[in-house]
Amino acid sequence: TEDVTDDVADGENVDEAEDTDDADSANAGEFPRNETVYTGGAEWGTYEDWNPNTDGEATFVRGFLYETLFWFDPWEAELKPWLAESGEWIEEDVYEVALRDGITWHDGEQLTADDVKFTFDLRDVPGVEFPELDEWLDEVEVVDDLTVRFHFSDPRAGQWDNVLYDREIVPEHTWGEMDREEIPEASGEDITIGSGAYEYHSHDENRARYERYDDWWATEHLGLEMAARYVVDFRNESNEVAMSQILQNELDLSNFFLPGINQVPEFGESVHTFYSEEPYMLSANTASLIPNHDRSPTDDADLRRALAFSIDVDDIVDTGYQGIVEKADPTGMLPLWLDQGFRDDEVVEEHGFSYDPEEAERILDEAGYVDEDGDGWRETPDGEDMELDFIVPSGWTDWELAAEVIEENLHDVGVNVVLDFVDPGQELDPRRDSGDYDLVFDNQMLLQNHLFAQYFYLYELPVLDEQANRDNPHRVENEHAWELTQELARLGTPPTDDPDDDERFMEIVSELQEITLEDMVIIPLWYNGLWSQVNDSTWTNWPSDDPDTPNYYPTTWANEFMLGGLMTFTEIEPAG
Amino acid sequence: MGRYLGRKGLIYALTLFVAVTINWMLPRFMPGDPISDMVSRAGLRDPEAAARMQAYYENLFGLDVPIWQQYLNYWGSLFSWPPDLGISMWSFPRPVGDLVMGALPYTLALLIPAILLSWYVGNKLGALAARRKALDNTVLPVSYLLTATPYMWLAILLVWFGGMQLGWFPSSRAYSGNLVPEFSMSFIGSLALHWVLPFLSLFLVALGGWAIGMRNLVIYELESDYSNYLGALGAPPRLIRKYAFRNAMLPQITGLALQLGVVLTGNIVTEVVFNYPGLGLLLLNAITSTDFFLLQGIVLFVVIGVLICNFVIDIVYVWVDPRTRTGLQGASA
Amino acid sequence: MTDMKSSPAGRSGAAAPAPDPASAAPGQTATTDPLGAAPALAGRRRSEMLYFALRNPKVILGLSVIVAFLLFGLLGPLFSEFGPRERNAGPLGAAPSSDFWLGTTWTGQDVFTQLAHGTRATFQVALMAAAISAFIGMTMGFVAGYRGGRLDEILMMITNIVLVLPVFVVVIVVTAYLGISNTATQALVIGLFNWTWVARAVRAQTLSLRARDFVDLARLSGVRTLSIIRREIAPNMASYLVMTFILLFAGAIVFAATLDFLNLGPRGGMSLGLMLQQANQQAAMSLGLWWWFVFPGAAITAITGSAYLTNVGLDEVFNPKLREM
Amino acid sequence: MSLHVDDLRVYYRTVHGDVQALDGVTFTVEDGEIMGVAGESGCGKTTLSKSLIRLDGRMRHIGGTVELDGSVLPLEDDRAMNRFRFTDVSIIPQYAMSAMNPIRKIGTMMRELLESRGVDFKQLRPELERRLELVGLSRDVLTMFPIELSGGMKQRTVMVLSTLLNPSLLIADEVTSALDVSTQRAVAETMAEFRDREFVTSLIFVTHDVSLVYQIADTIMVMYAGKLAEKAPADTLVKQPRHPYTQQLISSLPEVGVRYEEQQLAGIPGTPPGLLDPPGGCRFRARCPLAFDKCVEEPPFVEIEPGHSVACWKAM
Amino acid sequence: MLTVDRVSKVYRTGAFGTNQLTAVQDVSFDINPGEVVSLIGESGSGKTTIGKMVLRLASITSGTITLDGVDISTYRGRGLKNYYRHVQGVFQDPFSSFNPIFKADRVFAMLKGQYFSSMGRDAWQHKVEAALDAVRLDPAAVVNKYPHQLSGGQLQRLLIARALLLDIKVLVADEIISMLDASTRIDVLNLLAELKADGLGILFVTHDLALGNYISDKTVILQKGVMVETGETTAVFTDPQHPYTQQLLASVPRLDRRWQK
Ligand SMILES: Nc1ncnc2c1ncn2[C@@H]1O[C@H](COP(=O)(O)OP(=O)(O)OP(=O)(O)O)[C@@H](O)[C@H]1O
Ligand SMILES: Nc1ncnc2c1ncn2[C@@H]1O[C@H](COP(=O)(O)OP(=O)(O)OP(=O)(O)O)[C@@H](O)[C@H]1O
Ligand SMILES: [Mg+2]
Ligand SMILES: [Mg+2]
Repeated sequence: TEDVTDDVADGENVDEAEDTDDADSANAGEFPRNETVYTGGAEWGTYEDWNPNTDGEATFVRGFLYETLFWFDPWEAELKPWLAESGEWIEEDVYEVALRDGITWHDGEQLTADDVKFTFDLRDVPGVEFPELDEWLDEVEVVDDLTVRFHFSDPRAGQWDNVLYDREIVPEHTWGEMDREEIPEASGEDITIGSGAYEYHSHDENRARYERYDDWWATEHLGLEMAARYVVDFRNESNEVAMSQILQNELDLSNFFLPGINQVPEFGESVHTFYSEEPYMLSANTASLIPNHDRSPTDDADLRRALAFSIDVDDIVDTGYQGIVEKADPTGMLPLWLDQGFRDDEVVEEHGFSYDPEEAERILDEAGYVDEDGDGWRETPDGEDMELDFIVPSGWTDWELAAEVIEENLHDVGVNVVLDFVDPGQELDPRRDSGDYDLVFDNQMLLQNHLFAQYFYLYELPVLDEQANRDNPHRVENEHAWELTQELARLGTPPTDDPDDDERFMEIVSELQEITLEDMVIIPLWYNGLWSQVNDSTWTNWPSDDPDTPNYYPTTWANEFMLGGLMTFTEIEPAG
Repeated sequence: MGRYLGRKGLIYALTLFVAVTINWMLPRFMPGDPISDMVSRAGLRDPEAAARMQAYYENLFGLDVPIWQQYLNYWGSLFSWPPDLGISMWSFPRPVGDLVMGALPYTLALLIPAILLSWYVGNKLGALAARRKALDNTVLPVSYLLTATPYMWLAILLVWFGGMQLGWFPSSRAYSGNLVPEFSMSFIGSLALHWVLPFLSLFLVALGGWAIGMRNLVIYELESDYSNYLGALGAPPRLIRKYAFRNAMLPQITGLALQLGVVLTGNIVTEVVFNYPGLGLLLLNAITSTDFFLLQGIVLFVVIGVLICNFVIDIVYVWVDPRTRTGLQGASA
Repeated sequence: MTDMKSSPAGRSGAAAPAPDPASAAPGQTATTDPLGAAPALAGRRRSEMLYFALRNPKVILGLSVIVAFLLFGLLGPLFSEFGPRERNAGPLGAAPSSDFWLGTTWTGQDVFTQLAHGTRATFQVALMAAAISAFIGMTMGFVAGYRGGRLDEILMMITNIVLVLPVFVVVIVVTAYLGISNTATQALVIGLFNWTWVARAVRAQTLSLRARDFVDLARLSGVRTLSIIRREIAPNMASYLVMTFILLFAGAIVFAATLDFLNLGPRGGMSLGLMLQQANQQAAMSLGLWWWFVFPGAAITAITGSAYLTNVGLDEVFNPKLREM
Repeated sequence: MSLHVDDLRVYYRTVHGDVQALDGVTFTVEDGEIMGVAGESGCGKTTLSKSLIRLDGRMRHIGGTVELDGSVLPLEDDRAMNRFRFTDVSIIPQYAMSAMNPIRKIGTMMRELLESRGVDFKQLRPELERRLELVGLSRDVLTMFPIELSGGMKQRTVMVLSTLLNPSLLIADEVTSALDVSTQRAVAETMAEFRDREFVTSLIFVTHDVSLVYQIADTIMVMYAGKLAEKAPADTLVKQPRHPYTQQLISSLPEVGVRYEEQQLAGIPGTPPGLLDPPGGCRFRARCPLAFDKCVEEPPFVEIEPGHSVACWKAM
Repeated sequence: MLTVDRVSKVYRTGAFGTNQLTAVQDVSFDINPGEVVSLIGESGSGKTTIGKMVLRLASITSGTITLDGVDISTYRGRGLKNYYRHVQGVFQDPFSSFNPIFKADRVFAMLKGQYFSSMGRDAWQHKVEAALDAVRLDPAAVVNKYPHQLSGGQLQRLLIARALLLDIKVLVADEIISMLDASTRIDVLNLLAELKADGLGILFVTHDLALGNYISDKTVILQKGVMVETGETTAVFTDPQHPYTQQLLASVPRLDRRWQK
């Protein structure tokens, strides 16, 4: 307890100091509109966690304040060097990173291999990000000031790439002073000395403000410059506020979910999305209907298959989302992987599904789900009444709408489903984690660097009482698939230097697709968008599908920021 | 008078006791376990780590001692200085007291002027209406309309009309996004501009109620025995109205205490509509993020605030109404 | 002494029913002494009351609006081919037109249909909640006023405690913890916290009715306490109880709408407050879909306003002093 | 001078029509006279006293005049009447308990009232204190709130205030009804004393208690159903009443000393007529043992001997 | 015979009964069949309180009241109901004694429901008519009327008739004529006197000495809850001993002489 309160106390002091000193630097507390980019949509809590070593840090802690060794470009599906100049597997189980020369921390100290080692050595401290890294990373070796070698007990190349663009490097000279065990508990903004393009300026409940760090290494090394002197990020208060802000040019970049944005008069004038027509947004994750494999009757693949055929996803996309999302591929793969050609068309041809209620009824009839007692609802093959409990987070209007469409669809084929609108945090999460449901929505198949993540999500074992890390909420137990998944994680995304590996990769991916579709593990429905709207009245050159503009993923979401969000800020230009 | 205040004091003390106790009980005895929720949200894979975290939080929030001791500690922490309201989960690890104190000025800035001005203007209007038929025919219907208007609707209309259509006033937050709180003209100007619409929505609805109440009370007082007597002795209407007004004020003062809760309600929804960073919005954030400690802190604060206001009003009442000072029956024959 | 707060001048009815938590409760502050009204009421035949009621423009206007909305809530849904949440019932965000009388929401839901269902739900909740508050408040008031003594002290202490509590905040919190799942629960929660002023007002009335000789006479006839309250005292307060119920109803409407607006209401259904909530949340103002939030708000205002108006009118009917003649 | 009331008619407006509460009364009160007004409940006593000083919202002046000290009172014009109120005609209300503003000190209230009437309160103050003393009150009452006084003290304070400007006519409507016999006596005697000291020129003392009014009144006027029945010097009215109603009324009063075993009294059968639509002719006729054909015509109120007027065909 | 023996009544008022008010102190008298006892005193002297104690409408703080030797405070439920068969009351305000929204003869129906539920319709009708006859009321004039349609005198007589339906031995008459007009009050008084002749004991409560004098056999003078004088009515009125009684008598307005200065 003491430690935390200490930190809090420190935070307070800084808070007060900030009001007097720092504010002056911002031109007497005001941020000139033409020098400031306003963003919003990433912060769901409050700006309290400034610790890059833990999950859930404030927006821009990753990327602006602290930086990673690489970033990931989803268009090309490959890592691009950032703090690192290069990185490669020099042995089967050794990965070597070469740092760029001359990178300094905001306080002027050099960023060296020691800092990298320090950062990764924190992996065994409870509460630090990547809790399982310790299980397969053996040792971090400093070769020289700019060279680090990572020795693996289990070289999971795919998973490692994920760490490389996700883990912020922190300075040893500040964090090293702290007791290691206390590091996860640090949170105040006194720990914001990083290497990035922006420095912490100030924050309050509703917004965080950053000011450009003018000696940023990337200017020299990569010729990148941040046009905006200030970045101010708003907390998620309500869609309504965000909507009016983006329309009134009080926000430059909004990463809120704003259905209807494509219908406002300003759309196409000052307000834009990545695509100027459907689906308007890039895809961020796959929203799926999750059947519970651990409960009857959803443990029956035939039933799951029938459900898949009975859902009219187009209706959800058109009415629930007004066309701002795209229907998902039956494999659940994000467009990025489809573009990479990882979809096995033959498998999908044979085992895929589409909206076809008649087919659904046929499957149900065949599997013995028939309405014997004539109450209009089908019973299970055992003749028991069937009522599927579909938990839906209340207040998430798009999902509520989608659930209602599914309810209608299932009713149409005689399957009785009951919508159970529950509080998202209080009831839904615990029930999903503990498997207390028949059907639930989930969208944790995220935009990441490697397909292994998708299959981790689908097959991770063992199934615990509480599936708290959000993988495998459907509780499928398929040892074979899990082994394939783990093998997949050891392979880099093709093309790599090793054609055998690439071939194996394709084999595994095909097989996993087949298992997944055959067993109908989950029912992928649509891709949730990488919600993003810009107002180009003050800043232009935002990413879009127009060839004249950059095409980075324009988001400020912490987990996706190193997928192009950061690069977006290097490209924008003042309007006029 | 001593007895009167003594009795009031007893009621307040009991109310405080009940409120604090209920407040303490809610997160402990209601369905759902806030700590487990928090742990499960952290998404720990390792059950042991989860257990450690659970223990850590239980210790942090003082839930690892026997229940009676938690209760005593709760009282103890309230009476320590500064009062320790625990730590927020929504804005972990900020102390609840900090958050409440941060939001309080905004709420007060809305509530105090809204309550006092609506009371004052409403009473004046009501008294005027009681006097002139023409005014009565306009003030009364408008007042009924206003008082029947739900706060949130008026707020929405104001946002739409004043904020969006006319664009005269900003329609969300307490100050413009390009400012940092500080003592400067631009900041204060921005505060003032953002304050107008939420203030208006509170002010207008409350205004109607006061005006109607005052009008009716004045009419009632004008028919009272002392008014009749004055009239029979040829006192000018001005004097009679003055007396009636003064007497009618008394129930309106008591009404002020009773209306506190109502205006508070209005304040919550108004803050929600305008995204005004006061206690109401904080309360809703606490609820949506199931931050029980924050919720407790706010409720406690509000309850104590209301109690204090009630007490102040009681004292004012004693001061304006001689009857409370001299005991109830005529003292000496 | 217990009543100091509400009746500083000793006119218990005058200031008692003020603290109607969800509204500014107009007109009640000066509801002239209802006890003055009681004998007056008694002195006339009921038909005469009806005569005045049917001739009082306020009562007529107020009641017609309420009844109109009630009918709208009851019958409106039958005239609509859509469900209240049915998307794509019409074009998206269409302004009122001959096809969609009140326009459509952002997702093409028919505002008319929503309004009809919402009105129905709103009436349901408000009537139930008002009934519950009335029951609790009146029971407390009758018992405290009739029994007197220590029981009275205790009941009034409880009442005063609840009275000082910021009820709405308490209800919000309770609602948040319980997670209101249906209209009945919502009505119950509202009802459970919204009775204090009723208890006080009814108690004050009972106290004075109890002092009437006919109560003693009933006792001398061997009639039991409960029957005395039910058959002797309550009927004499009928007019007052009716007015109380109307005010409770109006208060509950706003109360429920406010809860719904904060998304603390029942899930899945449709209510006027929920319409406002959705309009607000889905940025109807920014999108210029005024019909989405103007109609439900106007409906709430019209119903509560009419309830107040009816109340004032009834006051005039029951209370000859106020009648303009 | 004196008070002349001539054919005064004052009705109440109701939805059912006019209540003819005061239907043509004519009488005179001489300077220095205490006139008692008696009659059954609802006969119009209060209506009469109100008419002379301030009509309430529902009262309508239908006809007739009231002349006080030579000037005709503008009964209908509330503003114009103000000139006469307090200075010329004043009233002691029945509700003395609540006649004073509860939240003003009594002295302050008096000052504000008097100053609003253009009277110099400072100058009047010694006289005020003298009169308070006269009714047995200390000057401290001026610094008290009404609630601090007992009922009797309030009653006396109001008496002093109402008569402070020495009105020529004072109206006292049922001022003693709620009081105990001993207080009743004190109040009644104080009124007589006020007349004797010429604080008031003449006094109309309204009550339903004939025995009480007999104690202090010079003349007594009996009303029945909105009309005058009989007016006579007190002794005459009590000892030799001419109107059958008065006779029966007097003989139905139990007196100390009268016992059932010795002398059984009898009441007047029947009830007075409603005033909404009263019968023509003599209004007492339905209850009158002496009624005859002529009574369907309205009997005039005529003086049968000096100072003694009666409205009865039989008495003429 | 009803005996009131050193009865006192203390009211508790204020918050949690912190204030005490002694309304009646050590009052004793008895009422024999065919006897009228008047209880005379000024406002607040405790007259009504005594009446209420006799009627068990107020509890007795100390002392006892017995009816035919049985302590009435022991009666509960059925016993109390039975007590009311023998002891009944009529109160001051005829208009407040009737529930204004019901017809006046409901007071009879109430008794039928409680005491004569098994009695046939006709027999009951008969009984009511007999009682009305005893108070000299024309059934046609009073049955099926609302209280406001009847005069005060009629109402009070209805109430007496109601009491007569039961087999009463003692009637408590609390200021039953003070609200009536002079012209009708004497008839009610006469009625009481007739009932007394039939053997009824009456506790006649009044503040009006003339009325007490008119019908009572014994008189109790109360001052602030204390009995200051009691005795045969003729004796008390012709030769009052206590100064308070003397003062009261001197203040009564009379038609045969004016107040002496
Ligand atoms: N405001 C009113 N509206 C209608 N009728 C009224 C009103 N006030 C009095 N009356 C009627 O006028 C008649 C005379 O009333 P008034 O008060 O003058 O009688 P009163 O002699 O003073 O009776 P009491 O002795 O009961 O005071 C009565 O029949 C009464 O019903
Ligand atoms: N319920 C009660 N609670 C407290 N005090 C009471 C109560 N009833 C009467 N008293 C007090 O007891 C005293 C005697 O009252 P009671 O009614 O017996 O007097 P009373 O002689 O009947 O007077 P009145 O002539 O006015 O009817 C009074 O001081 C009164 O205030
Ligand atoms: Mg009168
Ligand atoms: Mg009494």
